[in-house]
Amino acid sequence: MADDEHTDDAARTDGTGIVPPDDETPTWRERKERTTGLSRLTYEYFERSRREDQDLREESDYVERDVLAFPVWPHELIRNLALTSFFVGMIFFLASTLPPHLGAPANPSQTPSIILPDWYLYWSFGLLKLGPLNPDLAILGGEKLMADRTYGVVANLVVVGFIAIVPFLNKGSARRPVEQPFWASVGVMGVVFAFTISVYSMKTHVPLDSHLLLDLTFLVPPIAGAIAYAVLKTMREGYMYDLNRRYYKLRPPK
Amino acid sequence: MGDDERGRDVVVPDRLYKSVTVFSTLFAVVSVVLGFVALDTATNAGRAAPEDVNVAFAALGVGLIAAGGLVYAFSSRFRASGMAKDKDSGDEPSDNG
Amino acid sequence: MSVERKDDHDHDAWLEEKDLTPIEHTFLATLVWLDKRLRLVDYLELLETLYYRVNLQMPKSHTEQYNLDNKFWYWYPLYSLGFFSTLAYVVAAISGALLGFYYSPSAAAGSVDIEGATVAYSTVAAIMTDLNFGFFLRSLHRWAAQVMTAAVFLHMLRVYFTGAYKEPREVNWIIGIVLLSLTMVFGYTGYLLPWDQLAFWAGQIGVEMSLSIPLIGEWVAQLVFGGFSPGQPTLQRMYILHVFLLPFVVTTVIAIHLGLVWMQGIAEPH
Amino acid sequence: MADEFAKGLGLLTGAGLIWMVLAGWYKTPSFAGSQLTGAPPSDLSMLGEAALILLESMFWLAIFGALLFWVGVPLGRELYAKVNSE
Repeated sequence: MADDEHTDDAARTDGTGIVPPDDETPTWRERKERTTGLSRLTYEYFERSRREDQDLREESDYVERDVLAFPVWPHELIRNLALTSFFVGMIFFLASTLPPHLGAPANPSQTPSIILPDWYLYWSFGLLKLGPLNPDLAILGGEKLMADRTYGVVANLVVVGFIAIVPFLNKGSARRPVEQPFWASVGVMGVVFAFTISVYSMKTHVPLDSHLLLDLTFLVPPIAGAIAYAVLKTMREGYMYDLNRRYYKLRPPK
Repeated sequence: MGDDERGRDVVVPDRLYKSVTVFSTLFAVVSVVLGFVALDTATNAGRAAPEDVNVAFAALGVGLIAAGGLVYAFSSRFRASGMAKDKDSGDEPSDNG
Repeated sequence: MSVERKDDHDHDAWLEEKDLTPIEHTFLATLVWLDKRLRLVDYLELLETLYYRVNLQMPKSHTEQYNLDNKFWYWYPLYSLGFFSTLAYVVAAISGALLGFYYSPSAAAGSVDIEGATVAYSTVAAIMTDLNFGFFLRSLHRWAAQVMTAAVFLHMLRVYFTGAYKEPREVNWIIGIVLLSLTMVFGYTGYLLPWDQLAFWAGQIGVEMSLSIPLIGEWVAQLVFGGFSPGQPTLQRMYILHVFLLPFVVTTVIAIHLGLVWMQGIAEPH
Repeated sequence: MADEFAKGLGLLTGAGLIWMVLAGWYKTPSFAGSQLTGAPPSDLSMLGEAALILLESMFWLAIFGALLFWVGVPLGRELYAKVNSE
């Protein structure tokens, strides 16, 4: 440790005798890490793990692949196991606190006041009720091109089809919503539309005029999308930019 | 080790420290849970009228809970070498720095 | 682990030489006695070793590598939604298999003393009232299904908003849409099985939906619902779809979906 | 930014979950009628009354907790920075 060139100057008091730390000198942080209680144990664990890791790597035939992504094993899976075991606990909690309902037995002759599928099909059910939007064609003498029901099925296909082609429309390296305000606002529009169309599917239970409800169903999503776009643009220009500057330096957007 | 105002601190070997942690925690958990079970049984889950409470059983429950806590607290005085009790007293030199 | 005996610390000698109060001495001696007999610590040390083994091979995380905001971990739950829907699927599969022991998909008149109750309805009622833990079991199956559907939807939103569907992951996005649709079909077929009012009229909606498909509508209604009005054939078909066809199909598609994720890696989280 | 979002989300979902369970117990008289918003039964024990209070407070905690972290805290930071820079 001791450096001969400096030991003889030990008595200097003007401050010039201070030796700048070289690579061998432990920093204060390291010293602290190595000397006290739990942090010392941590340090020892890290050392041990580093050593064992090195041994394992040396004896392993695992070839690192050049994939620009986050490894599923062990990172993602261990993290996910920790989080999702909590979530599975939540399923048990919900199952024990809010057990499901069993209604009256099926009776074809008695139409119930509520005819609804489960909640996750509301959006599809709402699209089936879009009859009023089915255009009357002048060429066919005011007749509708297809039955209202068929129109609803087509609407479902259009929505699912649009979602399916999104990866072919939106390319590039942008990942965060702030990097792609347009597509993020399209997403917000879609989410809000899923909600409004679900509400529209329950139109007989909503205390609103059905024409007004239909208008709102199609007006609210673009408004929400526009707000999201404005917010994301502002964030991009503003403080998020500072936060991400390092990131942009590393991976400039195409 | 020594008696200061923060309580006694006994340094034990690492292996013994593990035993202390494992067994005292196990004992504490089991006896506290059993204590609550006993207390629940004695008081019919807190719904029994005061005169219906099985006093002996209730006392056993409280005693078990107290014992669990006591063992847990007592075990906290044992430390492995190198584990400082608090950050301020971590000034002692060590040979691996 | 090795069969060799680990070199044990001589605890008794240590206890003798150490300056301890009688209580401490008794306490430690008791624990040493217990430890020598139960060897619990050994098992925990196995876990400890396992932990370091696993930890050790962890490459630098994305946040470390790019020195991103260390608050990133708040977003992990959103990244675990995909795995979570798989786990909810497993929970639903297990509870569903147990329910399958007691359920019978028949629209014949049932034994329960309720007007119009079918066998299917009676078996569900029996599961809920007679079977030990049956009420919880049905609740668990139902909630696992609901939560899985919700998790799948949210997983899709996470993938959308973080741009994780972009090349080279387009195929997985489309497989994901297929899985989402199959999940909803799973939910729908399960919704019909208790054969209560809700189930019957949801079946009615389904029949009307398939009838409205141009050209092949009637054929689809016959194939999927076994007629133009819900009845025994509908229930039978929903049951077969729910417990036989869909489990195989969905499990296979999930395996492909996960396999692709495994090969391509998680789209770099930010 | 992200941590505020997560704290707000945690409050929203945590308090919302407790609210949902309690509202399912006390404010859902039947499946057919209003769910989670129905009238609570009038003959409640003291435990039930306490649960109703908890239910209400969880509802508002979910809303104002999320608002506080998503709007209040960022706004406060902005204002603070603005005041400091002047």
